[in-house]
Amino acid sequence: MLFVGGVAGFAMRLGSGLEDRGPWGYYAAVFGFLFTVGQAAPMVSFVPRLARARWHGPLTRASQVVAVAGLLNVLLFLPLLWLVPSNAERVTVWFNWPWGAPHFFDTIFVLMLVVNGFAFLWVQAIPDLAALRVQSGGTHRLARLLSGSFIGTPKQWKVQRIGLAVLGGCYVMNFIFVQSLISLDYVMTLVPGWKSSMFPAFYSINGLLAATATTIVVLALIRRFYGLQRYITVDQFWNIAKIMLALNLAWAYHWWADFLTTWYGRVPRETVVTLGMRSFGENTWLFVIAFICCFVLPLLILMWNPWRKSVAGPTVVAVLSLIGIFIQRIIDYVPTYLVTQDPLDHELHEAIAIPWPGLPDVLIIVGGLAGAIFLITWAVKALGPLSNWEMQECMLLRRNEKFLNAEVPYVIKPQ
Amino acid sequence: MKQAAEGTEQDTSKPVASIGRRWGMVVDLDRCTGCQACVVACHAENNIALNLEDVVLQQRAINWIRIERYWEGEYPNVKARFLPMFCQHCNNAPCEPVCPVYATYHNQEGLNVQVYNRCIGTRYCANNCPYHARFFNFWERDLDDTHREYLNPEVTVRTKGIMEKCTFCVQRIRRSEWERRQADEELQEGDVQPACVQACPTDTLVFGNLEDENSRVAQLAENKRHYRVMENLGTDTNVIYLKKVDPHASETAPAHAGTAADSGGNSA
Amino acid sequence: MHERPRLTPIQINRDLLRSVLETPLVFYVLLLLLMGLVGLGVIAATLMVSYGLGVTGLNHPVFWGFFIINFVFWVGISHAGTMISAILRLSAAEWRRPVVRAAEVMTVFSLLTAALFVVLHTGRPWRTLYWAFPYDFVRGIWPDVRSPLVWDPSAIFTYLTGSILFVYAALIPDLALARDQTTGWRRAVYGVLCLGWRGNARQWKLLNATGLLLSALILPVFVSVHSIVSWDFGMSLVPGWHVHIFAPYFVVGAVLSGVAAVIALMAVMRSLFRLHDYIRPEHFDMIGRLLIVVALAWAYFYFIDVIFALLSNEEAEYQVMKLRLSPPYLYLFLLMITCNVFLPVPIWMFRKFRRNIGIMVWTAIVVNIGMWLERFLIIIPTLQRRHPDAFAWGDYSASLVEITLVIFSFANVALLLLLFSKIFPVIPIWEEKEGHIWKREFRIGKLRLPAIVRE
Amino acid sequence: MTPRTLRITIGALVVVLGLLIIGAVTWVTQAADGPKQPIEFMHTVHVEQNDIDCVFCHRNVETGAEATIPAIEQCMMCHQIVNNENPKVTNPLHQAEIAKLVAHWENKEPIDWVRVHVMPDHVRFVHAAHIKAGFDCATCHGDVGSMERVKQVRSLNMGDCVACHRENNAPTDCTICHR
Repeated sequence: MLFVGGVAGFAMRLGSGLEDRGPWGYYAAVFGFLFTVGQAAPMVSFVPRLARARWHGPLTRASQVVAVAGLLNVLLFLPLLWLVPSNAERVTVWFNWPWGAPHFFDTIFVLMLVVNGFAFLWVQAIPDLAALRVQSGGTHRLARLLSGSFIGTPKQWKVQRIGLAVLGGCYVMNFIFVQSLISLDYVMTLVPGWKSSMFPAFYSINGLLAATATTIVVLALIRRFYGLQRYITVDQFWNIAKIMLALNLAWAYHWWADFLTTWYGRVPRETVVTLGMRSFGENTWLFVIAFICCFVLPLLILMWNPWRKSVAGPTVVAVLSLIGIFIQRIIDYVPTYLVTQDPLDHELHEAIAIPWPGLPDVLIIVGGLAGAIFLITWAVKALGPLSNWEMQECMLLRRNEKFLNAEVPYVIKPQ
Repeated sequence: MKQAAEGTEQDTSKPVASIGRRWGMVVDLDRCTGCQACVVACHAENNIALNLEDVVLQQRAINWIRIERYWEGEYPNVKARFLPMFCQHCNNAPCEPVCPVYATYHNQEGLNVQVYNRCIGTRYCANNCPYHARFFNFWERDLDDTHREYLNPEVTVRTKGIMEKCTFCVQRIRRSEWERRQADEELQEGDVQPACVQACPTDTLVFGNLEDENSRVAQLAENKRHYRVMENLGTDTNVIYLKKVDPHASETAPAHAGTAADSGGNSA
Repeated sequence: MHERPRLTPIQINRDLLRSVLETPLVFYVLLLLLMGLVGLGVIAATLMVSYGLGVTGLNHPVFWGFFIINFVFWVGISHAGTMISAILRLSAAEWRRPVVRAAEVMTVFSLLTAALFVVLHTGRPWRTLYWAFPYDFVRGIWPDVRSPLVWDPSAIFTYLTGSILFVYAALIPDLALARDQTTGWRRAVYGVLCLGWRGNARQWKLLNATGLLLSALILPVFVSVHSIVSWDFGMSLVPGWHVHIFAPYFVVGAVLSGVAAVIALMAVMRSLFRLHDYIRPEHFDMIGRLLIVVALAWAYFYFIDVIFALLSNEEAEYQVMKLRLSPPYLYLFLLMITCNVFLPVPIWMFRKFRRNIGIMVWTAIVVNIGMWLERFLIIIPTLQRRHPDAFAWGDYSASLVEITLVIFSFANVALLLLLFSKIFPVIPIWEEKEGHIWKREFRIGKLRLPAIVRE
Repeated sequence: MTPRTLRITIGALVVVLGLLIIGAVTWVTQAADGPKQPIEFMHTVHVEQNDIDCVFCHRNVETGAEATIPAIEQCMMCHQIVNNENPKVTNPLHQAEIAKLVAHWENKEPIDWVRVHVMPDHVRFVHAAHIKAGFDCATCHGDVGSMERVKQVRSLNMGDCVACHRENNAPTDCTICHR
């Protein structure tokens, strides 16, 4: 329902025309947010796997399933492309390629990322789907279709593992590439002078933070609504909370590095944008909320091991971080779209305040988010909330043994 | 120098650095002929080391004031443009906050001061000066007795390993100050003349108190031709240039020496 | 770790204390060689201090040269220690065990060398005291905390203190062991140094807590040190230096060069002290994997830096980057990017190469050459840019004095490491034993798989 | 602590203390008297006994930066009369020293006075400004009149200057002294 409302809002926005970029800011912010959130989460399943951390079993599905929201992203992204002003007479990443840049290429890359995400999810789910196929006696059509002829021979397992590794690696690089590319496109074509080389990196950090946060939230929800307390234990939350804290700190670090360079440099061109628009000045309150949500509160909460080692602590931090990132997106996109001056003038001379969202904007925000949640819920239902085979593998590789007087867990590390 | 500044602020009985004094210079490019008299005068006044051939070849020459020369137009219609360049005594100086030991700071009279005995020679200020107005003493000066006789006793002879730059002839400012004070008078307009200003035959350089509305320099600074070099960096200089009046400007090139103001990157 | 051979504790003691208790001929040869090089460096420094910085190749636009490059380089190398010991300890990576101490000690020595270069590069090194140490109560003039050059010593000294504590805390049980294995005055010295270690449960608990606490506390310092070094450049207004991305970029670069240096160090230790049972190909394998990620991250930041300079629509920054990308710097640039990414990363991708120690050492050296060049390219062409308001612009070529001092820095660190290995065991003996105890094998189906304790 | 380490520690302490004592002694003996001048000029005679004002000889002190050492001509203004043959000069020491002065005058040789108050090159001290502010010469130079041989009584290092400037609300901008 809300999603439909969102569509309506989009229609209203469309009605007001594509010529005027200004009002589209909130729409772009929603896209940016969903993009960071939805597209980044699958990375969470890849990184612990790479580091051979054996606690990630229950986590993978929760994080990868978010990738389906990418579908929505593509839909959201397409109209945005026409809003990007022409980069004629300006040097950009595209070196003035004659056709389609940046619109065409950005679409391609975003699509590629989405396809990659779906493939990642699919390859990961194959063993489970096969199990589903077997259990339902071959009647489950979707499972039959997607699992192919997987029966669990060593060779099939090997192929599946290699597939996961390759797709995961591709996904991480792909994500950072696309994320940086889009931010580059934005900073260079939309706002003259919105220039900080920290931008792409900051976007990527935002993405990683959002990814972890989303995963935690999805995990907590699954745990709550599917009654999986026995499978999703505090162990997962504890471990991922450490990563979360590290990313919160990295977020603050990147912001600080950017801020300090600008503030110390005292070049009017930069201070107007970074200090006047993004951190202080007109939009201070927004920034302060984002800062508190993404750094101050998470640090204060996750500093303490008892809170870190709980379900509630990391979940609260995750929700806070998501809110912070959303606000960050608004700060990043809304004023960008309101720039009216000549794009060939490379400097921005005064800060732009962020206006309150109108009705269409609210509808778009709510609809966009609702659409994403809807897609994710659907995918969870279709694929199952947990990755069965990984759960089993993790259990197999973990064993308690007596060591002197204590019983300690051992982790087995296969070659 | 924080304490130092505060000390002067508390000073109510007889302030030498009266509030409301900001030294500045106006350079009228329309008058500059590029004769380099200011350069010579500066060298003589401020005990600047001789830039002998080997030093110049090492690219270590020291010129507190230099005449930048730009060529304009194609042969045979070539025009030379001149721009005297020296320490701009920025109010928002990039060189000041980067010095770790407060060897360079801004004093209450708007001067960007270099304290030789405090300087340890990290050369950070020189890197950070967009005007390249700061110079480093790579060698110890080799002064024989005859040479010592030429030195201005009012000015420190810089040792190796420290930075130096234009001081707006602060020794002259101080001398005028205490000479006036001997007679219980305030400093007057025209009392202080840096060596370059004194030597300039065409009256290109005008020195004075920018805060005093009636001073010549303050009035010239309001001239509609005025601009500051690299204004976009936000350095807020105390040196103001007046653009050259060129009746043929529109016929040849749109820009002249003054373009240096527009961007940090225009090569001439 | 899978390939760890079964060794008795006595054998471990004997192997790992060998470098301390025996003095082979090669030790003296190395000692003499390195001392000779260090002596040359001292002569060069004396020359420089007595004649002034004129003896270097520095000149009017290029005020910073080899010394600052070397400073950044050594601070970068120093990041290996914390990366290896603190981060891997916190993430409980098993393969860290044999390299922890060597990396940490390298951190200390390279930081000392880096700090030395900061002092050397000043015009009046004998007056630099009031740079880092505020003592001037009489005149009321203090260091200017606004200057990044004041943040530098604070960060470096904090990091140095932390690293020394780190090394020392982890040394205590080994010193006690050395006390028990030696006689005479050496026994007395080790006895004093080991602070009365008896190895009871409480002492072990305290040691573990210290290790964890220090690891956690040193991490922010670790990040801040190279960030602050980067801010030496980032805070300036110089186009090409005033780059927002510099802080994380420098940190990643530091980790890359540091960890690569650890590879070389490991190989040297392995062959010099015959530690084949302790430093095994699998360690190189793991470091190689880590380096792939780090090198790619570095490449990412570098790409952003270049792209932004080229496309930022800003004339000055464009010029700097153009200068960097045109001959002669183009060749250095290509060499650098090859050394840092294009050559090593594909090599590290293959397990076979990762386990080949010779190849790993060469890639490590190549990476460090690349990282040195990276600093060169950041500093020199940027300063050399033709400035619109200055006649002075031109090139920079290092003088013999500078080159000598660069060689000196390498010899200095090597010499200090050699002396350290003579006095203290280079591989933490207790950590090695701990790894032995924690290891166990399990049978799953037909396979026997190694396992490790996780708390 | 083993006896061996104890011995080493005591030895080290003795060496350090000895160095400190030697340093202190040299410092004190140095400070005791000023440098020996080519002519034993006695401020005691000129200032205390004959009550000559400082400015009478150091003529520039009220108008210039330097107080200036008087030229021989100025000495000879008086000492042409009060020369070594003057019957009123009875002290043989005084006679000998005045004879040196006269010899310099006749040979047209300047006297190589040894400078007592040496400021480094990077410091500019302006006497006139301080006199104008009402300070006595003795504030910095001490009671020269009672000195057989002039010596420096105040440290006159930067801390000393700055402290005095602060006390008297004088400017403490660096450029006041350093140019």
